[in-house]
This record gives sequence, structure tokens and C-alpha cells, in this order.
Amino acid sequence: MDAEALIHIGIALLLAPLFLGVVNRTKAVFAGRQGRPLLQAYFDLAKLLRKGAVYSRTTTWVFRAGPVIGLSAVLMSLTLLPFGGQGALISFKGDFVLFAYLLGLARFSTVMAAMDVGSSFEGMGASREVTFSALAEPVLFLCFLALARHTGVFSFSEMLPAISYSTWTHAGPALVLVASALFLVTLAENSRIPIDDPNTHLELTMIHEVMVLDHGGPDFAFIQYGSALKLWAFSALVVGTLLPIGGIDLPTGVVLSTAGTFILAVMVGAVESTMARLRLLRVPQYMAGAAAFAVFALVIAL
Amino acid sequence: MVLLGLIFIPVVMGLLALVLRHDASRRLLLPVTAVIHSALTASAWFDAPGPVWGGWLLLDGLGLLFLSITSALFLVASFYAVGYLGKEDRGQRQDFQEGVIFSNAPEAAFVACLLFFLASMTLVTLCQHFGLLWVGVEATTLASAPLIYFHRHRRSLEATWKYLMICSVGIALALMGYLLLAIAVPETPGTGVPMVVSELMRLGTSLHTVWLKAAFIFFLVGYGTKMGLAPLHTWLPDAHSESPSVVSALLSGALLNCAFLAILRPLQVLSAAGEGPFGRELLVFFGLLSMAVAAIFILGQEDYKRMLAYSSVEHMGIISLGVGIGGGAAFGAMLHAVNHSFVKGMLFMVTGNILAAYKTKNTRKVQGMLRLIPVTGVLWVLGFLAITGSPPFGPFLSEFTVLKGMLDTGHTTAAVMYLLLLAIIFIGMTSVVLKMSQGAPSEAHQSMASREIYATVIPPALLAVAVTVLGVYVPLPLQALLHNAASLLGGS
Amino acid sequence: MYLLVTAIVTLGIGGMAALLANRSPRLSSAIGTSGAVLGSALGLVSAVTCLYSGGTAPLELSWEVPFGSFSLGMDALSAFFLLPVFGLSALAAVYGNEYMRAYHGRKSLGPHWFFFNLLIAGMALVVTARNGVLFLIAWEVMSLAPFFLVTFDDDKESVRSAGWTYLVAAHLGSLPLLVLFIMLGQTSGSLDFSSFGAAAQAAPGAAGILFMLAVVGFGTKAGFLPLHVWLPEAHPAAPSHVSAVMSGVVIKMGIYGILRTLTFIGPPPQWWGITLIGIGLASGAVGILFAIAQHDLKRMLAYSSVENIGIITTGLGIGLLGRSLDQPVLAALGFGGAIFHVLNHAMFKGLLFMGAGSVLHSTGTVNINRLGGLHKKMPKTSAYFLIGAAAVCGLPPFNGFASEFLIYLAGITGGTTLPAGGAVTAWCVVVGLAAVGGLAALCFAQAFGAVFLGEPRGSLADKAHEPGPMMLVPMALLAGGCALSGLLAPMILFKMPSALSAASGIAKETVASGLATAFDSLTFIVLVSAALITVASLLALLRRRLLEGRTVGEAGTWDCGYAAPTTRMQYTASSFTQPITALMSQVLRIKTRTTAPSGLFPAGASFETATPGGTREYIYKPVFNGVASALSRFKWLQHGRIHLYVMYIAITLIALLVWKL
Amino acid sequence: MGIWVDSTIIFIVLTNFMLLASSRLAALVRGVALQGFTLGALLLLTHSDNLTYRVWLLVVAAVGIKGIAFPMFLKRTLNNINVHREVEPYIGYSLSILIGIAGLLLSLWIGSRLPLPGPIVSTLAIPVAFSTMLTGFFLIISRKNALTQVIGYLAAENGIFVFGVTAVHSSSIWVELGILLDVLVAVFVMGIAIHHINKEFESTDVDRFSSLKD
Repeated sequence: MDAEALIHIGIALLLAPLFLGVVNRTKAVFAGRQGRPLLQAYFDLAKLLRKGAVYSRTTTWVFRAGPVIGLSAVLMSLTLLPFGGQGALISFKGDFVLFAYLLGLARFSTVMAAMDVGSSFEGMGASREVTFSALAEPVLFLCFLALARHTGVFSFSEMLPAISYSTWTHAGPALVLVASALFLVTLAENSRIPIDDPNTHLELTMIHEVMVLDHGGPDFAFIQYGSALKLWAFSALVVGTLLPIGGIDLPTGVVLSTAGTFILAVMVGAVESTMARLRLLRVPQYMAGAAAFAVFALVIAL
Repeated sequence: MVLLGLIFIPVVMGLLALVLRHDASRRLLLPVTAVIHSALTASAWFDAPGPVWGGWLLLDGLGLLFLSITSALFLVASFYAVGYLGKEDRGQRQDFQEGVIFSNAPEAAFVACLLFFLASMTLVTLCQHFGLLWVGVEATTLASAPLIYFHRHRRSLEATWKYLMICSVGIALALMGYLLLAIAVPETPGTGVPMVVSELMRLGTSLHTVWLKAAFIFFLVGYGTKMGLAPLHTWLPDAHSESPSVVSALLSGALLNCAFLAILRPLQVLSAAGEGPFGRELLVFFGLLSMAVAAIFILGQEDYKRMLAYSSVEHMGIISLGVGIGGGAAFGAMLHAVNHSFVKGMLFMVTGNILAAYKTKNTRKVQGMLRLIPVTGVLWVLGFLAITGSPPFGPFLSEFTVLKGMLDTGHTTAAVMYLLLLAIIFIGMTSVVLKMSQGAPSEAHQSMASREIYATVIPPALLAVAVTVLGVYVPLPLQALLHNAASLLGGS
Repeated sequence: MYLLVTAIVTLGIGGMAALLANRSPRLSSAIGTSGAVLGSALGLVSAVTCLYSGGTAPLELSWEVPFGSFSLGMDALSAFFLLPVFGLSALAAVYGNEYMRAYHGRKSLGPHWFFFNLLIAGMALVVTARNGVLFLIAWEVMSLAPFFLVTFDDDKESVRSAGWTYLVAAHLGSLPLLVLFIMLGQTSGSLDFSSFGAAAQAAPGAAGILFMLAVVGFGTKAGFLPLHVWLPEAHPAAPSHVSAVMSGVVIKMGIYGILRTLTFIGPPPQWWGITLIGIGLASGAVGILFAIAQHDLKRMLAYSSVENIGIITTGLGIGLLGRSLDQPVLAALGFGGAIFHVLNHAMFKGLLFMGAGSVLHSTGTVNINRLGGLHKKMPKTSAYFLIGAAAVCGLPPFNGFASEFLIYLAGITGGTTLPAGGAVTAWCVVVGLAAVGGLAALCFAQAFGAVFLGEPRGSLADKAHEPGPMMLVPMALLAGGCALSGLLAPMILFKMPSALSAASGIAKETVASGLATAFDSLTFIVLVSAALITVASLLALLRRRLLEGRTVGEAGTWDCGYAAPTTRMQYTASSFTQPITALMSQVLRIKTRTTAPSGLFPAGASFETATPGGTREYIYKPVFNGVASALSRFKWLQHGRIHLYVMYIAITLIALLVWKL
Repeated sequence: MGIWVDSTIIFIVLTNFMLLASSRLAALVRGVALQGFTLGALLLLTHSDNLTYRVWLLVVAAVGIKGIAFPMFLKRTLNNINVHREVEPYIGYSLSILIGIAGLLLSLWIGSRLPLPGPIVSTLAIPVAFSTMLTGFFLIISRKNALTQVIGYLAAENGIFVFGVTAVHSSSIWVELGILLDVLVAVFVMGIAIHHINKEFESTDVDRFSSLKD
């Protein structure tokens, strides 16, 4: 583990909410609105952290533990994530399995918290959340496999930095496929359009938002911050796959990657403003499409 | 002398039974005779008794094995019978199946016939002379027919008539076989060759093959009828289901073995003449056929005594299959003869108790034995597990050995069919037995059930213990005897 | 070794004594329990010493049974399997002592404890037997004992039929094993394991046949698809501590059997590994899908056992693949993951079944849709169950993750380094595990959520209460075990090479070097887990500090302005799983029964679903009925007409004469 | 000499057809009696070269049991159970005769397959023996009355006896006697059974025996 890795974690902790801001601003631009301030997410967090809390009589410690465990799991997942062509804080063979399962733990705890309030709305949200992520999980692993197969190593910190011009020259198409598959997974896992709509407040159509209806105050702050970090982590993955900056020096790498990440944020915004939300029944097909990309990328590697 | 004693003591006792007037003392004759008989048999284990009547009677390995089985089973059965006769109410009473009024045959005749039955079976196990053997087997039929007709109602009469007619016909064929065998003996100047196993085996290949084969076919069909090989088994389920349980136990456990012994004798000669494979092939064929037919009728059987009868057909099939395969399988078959006799004897005695408690032979009407008559229930389940060849009971070892013999000699198809049929029969029996033993008994039965008495529970329990022991420990002397018997059949 | 024999004898004596003390349920329970615990303790000691000293002297006694010899042996593999056998059984015995109190006076408990101890002894013998006949007898004892345990409550028709299914499956499953051992002994003539080596070379196809025999025979016990039919029937029917033992260790005996057979039949061709992987993934996927669709908590757990057996088998499969492609790393990881998962599954599945048992014990039902809100009534049980659920979903930091990680690593290694054929298989392993993992999370989220969280869905939960210490302590220990063996995974892995080399036939050093990478990874994982716990506690502290002195209110659950919410409006488990079950309806074939509301003032409406399981419905029933009807066509043979009977004789005679002369 | 043997043997065949053809039980009984006497004659003829006491003993026993004892016993039973004809057998009388002929042919074939070693009394001996046996079985198979079945059994027995007399030389007198005795007892027991059957079923029609089946 090397000290540079801490820089990336710092960047993530700082800029993750800004990512949301950029997304929203992009959507506003598309919609011809002025839109809320870029730093809105920060304001929200600050406000929430200052609030008290109201708990449902139904709930137990499970409800209270949910956000805490969720956030800490996401934080841990950050320590495994390479950035800017540098290794991650912690790296070992097969670390991306742990990465996926940490996010799984985060999801599990949130879902448990949702089930704890005994409301049909949140139950519904939880149900959809786990179902769709269960569908997304295999695709995610397919992407990881493809990366591993192409780079011949199997830990994040060796895989992503190993992607250089030469990699692109011989496996360019595959990388594009993997990146797009990862992008689709990113949208799905982070409850973005076309899977979920973070803005609407029609509970019946929502997934993530409805799941956390009953949280308030610091708990809700934790959840929001956690999901922001998660989104950041995923986009960092996509960017890491696309940017051939293996072995480049630290500052340039970091700058390039950060820039890339925000470009991705713009793309997300663009998608959200141009596409409509899929009907829930269509989601499996969406995942199948993503899987197809990843499998194709894998097969190329043979 | 021992041999004559073995035969004639039961006869004398039987005659005595006919003259005795007092019931209790007459019943007492059974255990007394049984004890003497088994004591003599036991003595034969330690010093082999010499031949009698110029070698017509001689106790070789096979004989000793089957004699021991018969004697042991009769010993247990005799005690059971005392309890059974004690429980039987005499005089007119209603038959639960057809509702007709019926009464028992005179007890004197019953006891006497039991003893004659023992004598005749003993004769079969002892004889080396084919003619005498035939006489012995026919005698068993005649002695046992009245036993089946103990309960004097139509069904038992029907069963008796079928038994009598079918077995007589079969045994007539066996007589034909005897004559054919006599022809197979080459003409020798001076006195003819005595029709004794050892003598004929000495002649070996000089016997006329065609006649020998013909003779064997007649023996097989003739004694096979008695032994219950399909499709000659037809009398068996009727006789077993209608006769008193103690008689069924003896028929299944002892008589069938004796009949098989009567087939094994000619097989010995056949093997000595170098025609062994001919006979073995037939035995394998009939063995599998019997198992198959048994499977047909065990599946969805509604009368538990008939189910056991068919299971006897199955196991006779297994035994002849084993002998037919030869080698280690022959050893397995001999062991299986022992195991089957004990288990089946026990099971039939148990059915007697079930019948007494539930007053029906219909499996659908029996439920919750483990609650109503616990000891009997446990014995029933245990016996079922044993008879279907589950460890740790004797039959598992023997069936396993037979299977091993088959696979080792490359009879793969036979082995597959064997396993398949065993599986089917297991499924068939489980569904029946579990339904009977588990659950809660109906109020009607709870009210009318009498509590179990020792005399009818201890004997089967003893057999159960024996079977369990045989499942985890086959004493060396027994193994030696089995090997000896198997070697007489050209096995190992 | 003599220690083990003593243990087995102790178990036997305990069982017998319990049977004799049948008159007094209290006494017989006490005797039975103490016998089981004592015996298991002795056995554990012997196993552990064997693991540390690396093998003990085998025991060779002559035994007067054809082809039999009373030879016992304990290598690392046996010892490793003995750990869960004795460990879980002892805890289950303690648990059962209190669990069975409900039956005091109503039913005699002597037989129950007799068979319980018999079961443990049988398993111990199976694992240590070194002779075919001894193994088979032990195997069958181990298969028969559960039947009597399962049918303990035989007043219920469902229990009886479950018992029947179990017995038939167990017996049919043992038939291939007879053939297997006979064939193994054919070349050498002896049925001692020591002489089995030559069997595989006997004929070209021999090894393959032996392998398939083992897969079918042992697979029936382990619950491979589609041989698993008995499992979801028997487990719910049995008393919960029995289900715990059956699901935790008995089915693992099938895995042991396959491992042991593999040591006899020489180097594996590639298709063995692929076959096992196929079976494993199929069992995993189908198992978890059916688990999701169940409403009966114990049935659900049973299906989840099928799933976990699938994971274990997948591990074995990729291990075998590694051996056949001689990739020691792959082999080590695959076998390592499988065997480690055997241990872990024993812990968390035992725990979960005990948890379900406590629910059943206090509420009288395990129907997920009728429960809810039990967390407040029985917080400890709920906490333990939650830990078990997290573990079975393979979530860090619990042990489930550690063992699944090894298999993942094997898959990834293979998928990255192997040439085409092997690689694709390895990919399937990884993706399959991922899918199964995701579904498992869904399954246990709904189970725990619906049973323990939210509000009670009816009056059943009113009388719910925390069970007594004898039921709680075993659960607590198991929960601790789940966490501990998750955090101590590297150490456990460190002790495993000897067991693995015994299983895989690869030199111990090679295995150790193969596991080295996994060792590092696990160490890091432990590190992260520790960090996770610390961060979590820090965040918790932060949260408390933030909320200090602020208004923390209590209110009803936010219901989007609906006027009169009732607890029956909660999302039920069935509705929770509806999206996935609807998606997989082709596989599940769910039966639904609906009475739609009708009229202006609808009286009652109801909607029921049941997922009986396809194999039983669509494979076994037709086959059995087919055989039955085919055979019953011949029933006319016994028509009762004597003259025709005589004709049979004549025909047989003439036929034979014509045929043979 | 041989001509006498042959003619006796042929006479036996005729008695077979008589058994097959006749519906009246009395006639059947007479037929068996006739066969019994014929067997005695056959015995004498075959051993005419050396008529030892042994042969005479056998002749007396055979004729006494098969020719006299059985018919009388059967007649008595016949009178107890006042049935006099075989009502509607399964197979009609004319067809029975045809089948009897077929049986004879089959027996001839079997006889041809079994070349008799050593001196042959008559080439017909074995076929006739077989056909007599088959006739007996056929009676059991095709007739309904218990008594007819017993008679069938006797006929089969006679066939075997013919075989023994004509084909077998080396055989022990004791065995022969034992066999005769056994058959005697057998028939006796069957008679008792018939008696009971008549009592229970008010008929000796075994067609009613079909309550025991699956």
C-alpha cells in the first residue's frame, strides 16, 4: 500500500457530491433551466447533519445500524480502488471480489433498514433494489473477468494501471465494450435513469429513493453521501478502463482521471435527460444487453 | 443313529400327539421335540454322524446347513405355536373376512402334522438317494396340507386344494425326473448303480448327457413348483396367506429351502457330469424371473401376508440366482438362505400378532402399530428393513455378496436387473410397511386390541436378534459350513 | 485412534442408555444429550490432535464378516470432516434437549436420542472407515437413523410422506455405492481401501464409471440436482436440531464420499471437473431460486442447503479441473474453497436452522408470511439469525465470504490463465457464483426481514418469546464461530494443506505454495474487515455525537398520507420476491390459487402460491407411476384359477424341453 | 413277445382317449382302474424273462393300489358327493381328443429327441408314457370337477409308472413301494379334501375356487 493512494481517497471524499452536482447541472442545461447550484449536494449534507431525527416506532437497532454500516462499507470499497494510473491503498489477488461484496454488504444493510420500518413502500423499493442488483452482479463480474483476461493479472491495482497505449492497440475494442458494459452497470447500480429516477417522488416508480423514505437527519446524510461515493467509485472504474494512462506520473494521472470522471458525469446527465425510464419488466433485458457486451469482450480475449 | 433319531423322534412324538387327550401336555410335545431335535442337530456340528442305510442317509455340508436352518426355525416356532394355540379361541367363531362361521381343525391333528412336517423336512435334508428324496418331498406336502386347513373355512380350503393339487403335479414331474436320471446311468454289468448322489457324481461324465439334462429340467420344474420359482409359485401366496402364521413361517422359512435342496442335489450330479453351466443358466433365468414376478405383486399389495409370501418368491429367486451365478455368489446364496429363513420366519410370526390385534389382513386398515402393539411394531419395521437388505442386518451381507459374485463374474446385465428389481420391491414394501407402523391407530382398534403376550413376542424377537447379529458378525464355523456347502455346488 | 473408538462407543452407550431410560423423558433426554456431548467432545479431541500431529496410526482388527475387516484410519481429510460432525452435533444435542421438552409426557424420547447418537456415531464411522463393507454398513446406519428422527412426529401425514421420500431416496442412493465398492475391490479382491488403487486401471472406461457411480450414489445424499428431492421434504419435517445436523453435516458426508472416491480412482480426465462444475452451478442456481420461492422458513433453508452444496461441488469441480490440467494452484484453491465451505456451511446453516427452530418453538409456525416483528420479542435469536443470514449470503466479514472467495479466486485464476476450454468453464464458475450470491442476498434479506423485522402479521407472534439458555448458547457459539472463522480464515487456511493433499493427491508442499496467494488475499480481507468494523463503530460514535441534545422523535412509519395503515399492509415475503419469481416462472412452475374479489361488496379474496419443486412433480412421480402401471399390467397372472396354474407348469415344462433338448 | 408289449402300450393310449372322451365320472374311474390293471400286465410282460418275487410284489402292489384301491376309494367319494357328470368342462370332449392326439405327436417328438440307451422294450414306451402324463395334466387343466382333477393326477402318475416300468431297469424295490405308498396317501388326502370341499361349497366344482387372487 502506498501513500499516493490516499490522495485518491481524499479526492473521492471531497468531490463525490460535486459529481452529482455536475450531473444535475447537465440535465438543467439540457432542459434549458438554470438549475440548482453545483454544490447543492454539499448543502444538503450539511443541512441534514445539523438536523435531529425521527424514528418510526416499528424500527429497531437494525434500522439505525443500516446507514452506518452502509457508509463504512462503501468507504472500505474506496480503499481497493486504483485511480489515476496508480495502485490502490490495498490491493491483492481477487480484490475486486471483495469490492463487489462490500457494495453488496452496503446494499444488504440498507435493505434491512428498509424492511425494518414495515412499510409497503419501502419493502417494494428494497425488493426492486436487491432484484436488480442481483441481476447486475454477474455482469459486473463479467467485466472484471474481461479486464483480468486482457491484462493477464487479477487485482484492480494491477489491472487498471496496466492499461496503456499498447493495450489499446491490441485490445482496444474489447476495452470499449467492457467500459460500456461497466457504464450500463453503473447506471443500474446507482439508481440512475433508465433504471431508476432519483428525482421523481412517485413512490411506486422509484427504487432507491423509496427505500430510504423513513430516514432522516444524519442517517439520511450518511446514505446520501454513501450513494454519492458509490457513484464516484463506479465512474472511476469506467474512467480507469478507458484512460490509457498506465505508468504515467502521479499528478497528470490524477488530473486526467478526475477530468475524465467529470466528463463521465456529464455523459450521465446527458443520458438522463435524453432517455426515459425503462419499465421495470424491461430491466432484465437491459442487463442482458450489458452482459452481451461483457461476454463479447471476454470472447475476443480468447 | 443320530440321523434316524432326527427323523423318527418327531414321528413318534407325532403319533403320541394323536393319542394324547390333554391339550397342555400335547402342546408341550412341540417344544420338547424341537429341543431334542435341535440338540441332535447341534451335536452333528461337532462330530459328523456316519451314513445310514448304506449311504442313503448322509449328512453332508449342504444337508447340515439346511437341517440346521429347519431345526432352529422349528425350535423358535414351536414355542410360538404353544403361545399361539393358547391364544386361539376354540369352537365356532366368525371369520372377519367373509363373515362365515368357522371352527378350527382338531388340535391333535395340527400338532401331529407339525411334527410329521418336521420329520419329513428332516428326511429331505438327510437323503442322498434321489428316490428317497422324492418320497421325502412328497411327504412334506402331505404333512403340511392339513396344517394350512387348520382354520376350517372356504378360503383356507381353497388354498389347501391348490397347494395339494399344484404341488402334487409338480412332484409327479420330479418323479419323472428321477426315472430319467435312472436312465442316464450307463448300463453296468451285474447290480445297477444305486441312485445316490455320491455314486452318480463318481460316474461323472460317463452319464448320458441328454437324459441328465432332461432329468434336471423335470427336477427343476417339479421341485421348483414346491420351492416357489415363478411361474410355478402360484400356490404360494394363497397357502401362506390363509394358513396360521406359525405354519406360514415354517413353509416360508424351512419348506422352501428343503425344496431348493432337492434341486441342488441333481445340480451336484449335473456339475459332476460337466453340464453345470446348463443347470446354472436355468437357475439364473428362473431366479430373475421370480424376482420380477414378486416385484409385480408386491407393488401395491393390499394383503400383508400375501406381500410376505411374494417376498419369499423374490428371495427364493435371489438364492437360486446366487447358486446359478456360482463362485462367491453361491456362498452368498447359502448365507442368504439362512438369513431369509430367520427374517421371514420372524415376519410371519409378527403377522400373527398383527392379525390378532387388528383382525384384518388388509394393509389399508392397519395403522399405528408402533403405538398400539409397540414390540410387534418395532419387530415389523426391523424385519422389513432386514428383508429389504438394509444394513446392519444379515440379508444385506448376503445380497451384497451375491451382487459381488455377479459383478466379479461379469454378469453385468443380470446385476443391473437384480438391483433394479430390489429397488422396486423396496419401494413397494416401504409404502405398505410404513403406513402400517406409523401414525395413530383408529379408536376401534385401540378398543379391541389385546395387549401383547410374551409367548408370541419373544420368539420373533429372538429371531430378530439373530438376524441383527448375522448382520455384523458371521461366526467362522458358520462361514466354514457355508463355504463347504458352496463348494459342494462347485462354488467357492 | 483409540480415542475416536472410545468416542464412538460412548455415543453408542449413551444412545442405549437413553433407550433404556425411555420411561422418563427427562432422564432419557439428559442421558442422550450428555452421551452425545461427551462422545463428540472426545471425538473432537482426537480429530484436532490428528490435525496437529498430522495423521494417527490406523486401527486394523479382523472382523468375521465376508470381505469385511474392521479397519479405521484417520488422515487429515477425515479429521477435517470430523470437526463439523462432532462440533455441530454436540451443540445440536444441547439445543435439542430443551427443544424436545415440549414433547415430555406426550411422546417417549428414548428412541429419538438413541437414533440421534447413532447418527453421530454412524457419521464418525463413515469418515474413518477404511473397508468397503464397514463403510457401507456405517453409511446405511447413518442413512437410516435420520429416517427415525425425521418421522418423530408421525401423526402428521406430511411428516410420514416426507419420511417415505427420505427413506426411498436414501436406499436407492446406496445401491450405486454397492456397485462402486465392489468394482473398486475387483482387481485386488479385497475391499480394504488400501487395496483400491488398482481398480481404475482395470479397464479403459473403468475410472469414468466409478466416478459416475460415486457422483450418483453420494450425490443423492449430498443433494445434487436432480437427486435432491428428499432434502426439502425431510428437513422441514424433522425436529429443528435434527434438521441442523442433517443440513449441516449429514449431506456433507456425500461430499466426503466423493472426495474419498477420487483418491482411489487416479488422475481425473477433464470432463470430471466439468461435470461437477455443471452439477454444482445447476444445484446452486436452482437451489437458491426455489429457496426464494418458499414460504416455509425451514423448507427455504433446506433449498439453500442445496445451493451451498452446489457451491461446494463447484469448488470441487474447478479443483478437479486444475488437477486434470495440472494446475496445482487451481486445484489447491478449488479443493480448499470447497472443504473450507463445508466447515463454514455447517456453522451458519446449523445456526440458521436452530434460529428457525426457536421461531417454530415459540410461535408454532415457520410460515414466513404469517410472522414478522419477532425481533422485539426475541432480540438475541434475531441477532444470531441475522449473523447467520449475512454469513450464508457470503457477506464480509463473515466466514461464508472467506470460503466463497477461494472458489472465486480459483475461477478467476483459471479464467485468466487457462486456454480456451478451461477458461470458459472457469468464467462460468465466477459468473455463476456471482449470480447465486446476488440471489442469496435477496433470499435471506426477505427471510430475515419478513420474519424478524417490521410488525407482526397476525396474532401468532404474540406468544413469541426468547428461548432458554440451552437453545440460545449453541446459537451464540455458532454465531461467534461464523464471525471468528471469517476473521481467522488465514489461520484456518494455514492448517489445511495436509487435508487438501489428502483429498487432491497433490504433494503437500505444492498445495501450500498454491494456497500462498490465497493466504495473502485472505489476510488483506481480514485487514479490510477489521478496518470496516472500526470505521463502522467510529461512524456510529459520530452519529451519536451528532444526535446528542437534538430532538429525536418517535412516530408512525411514513405511509405517504394513507389514513389507516394496518400491519397486514406490509410488504410480504412473497411480494418481496415476486419480481424474481415472475422472471423465473419457467423454472419454478409456481402453482397459484386465487379467489378474486367479486360483486359490489366483495366478501373475501385470497391468493395462494406454492412451489412444490419440479423434479418431484415432473421426473420422479411419472417414472414411479409408469413403472407401477407397467407392472400392474401383469397382475392377471395370479387370477386364482387352479387349472390354469397347472397349465403354467405344463407350459414351462414343455417350453424348457423344446428349448433345451 | 414284443408284439404283446406293444399292444398293451397301445391299449394304454386307448384308455387315455377314453379318459379324454368320457363325461361321466364313473366312466373316468373305470378308465383309471383299467389303466391300473394294464400297468400290472405291462409289468409282467416286461419282466417275463425273470419273474422274481420282487417283480411279483410290485405287480401285486401296483394292481392292488392303482387297479383296485383307488377306483374303490374314488367310487366311494363319488357316491358321497352325488355328482355324476362333468358339467361343461373348459374344453369340450371332441376338442379334448384332438388335443390328446396333438399331445401324442409332441410326445413322439420328445421321444425322438431322447434316444434310449441300452436295450429297448418298445419304441412306443417313452412317447406313450409322456402322452399319458400329458393326458393327465390336460384333464386337470381342462376339467372343473375336483374329482376329475384327482383322476387326472392319477393318469399322469400312471404315465410315469409306464415310463418306469418300460425304461428303467436298475431301481430299488423299496423306492418303488415308497413311491406307490406316497401316491396312495396323496390320493387319500385329496379324497378327504374333496369331502370337505363338498361340505363347504355344496359342490366339488373347483371353478368356484377364485376368491384367492391378486
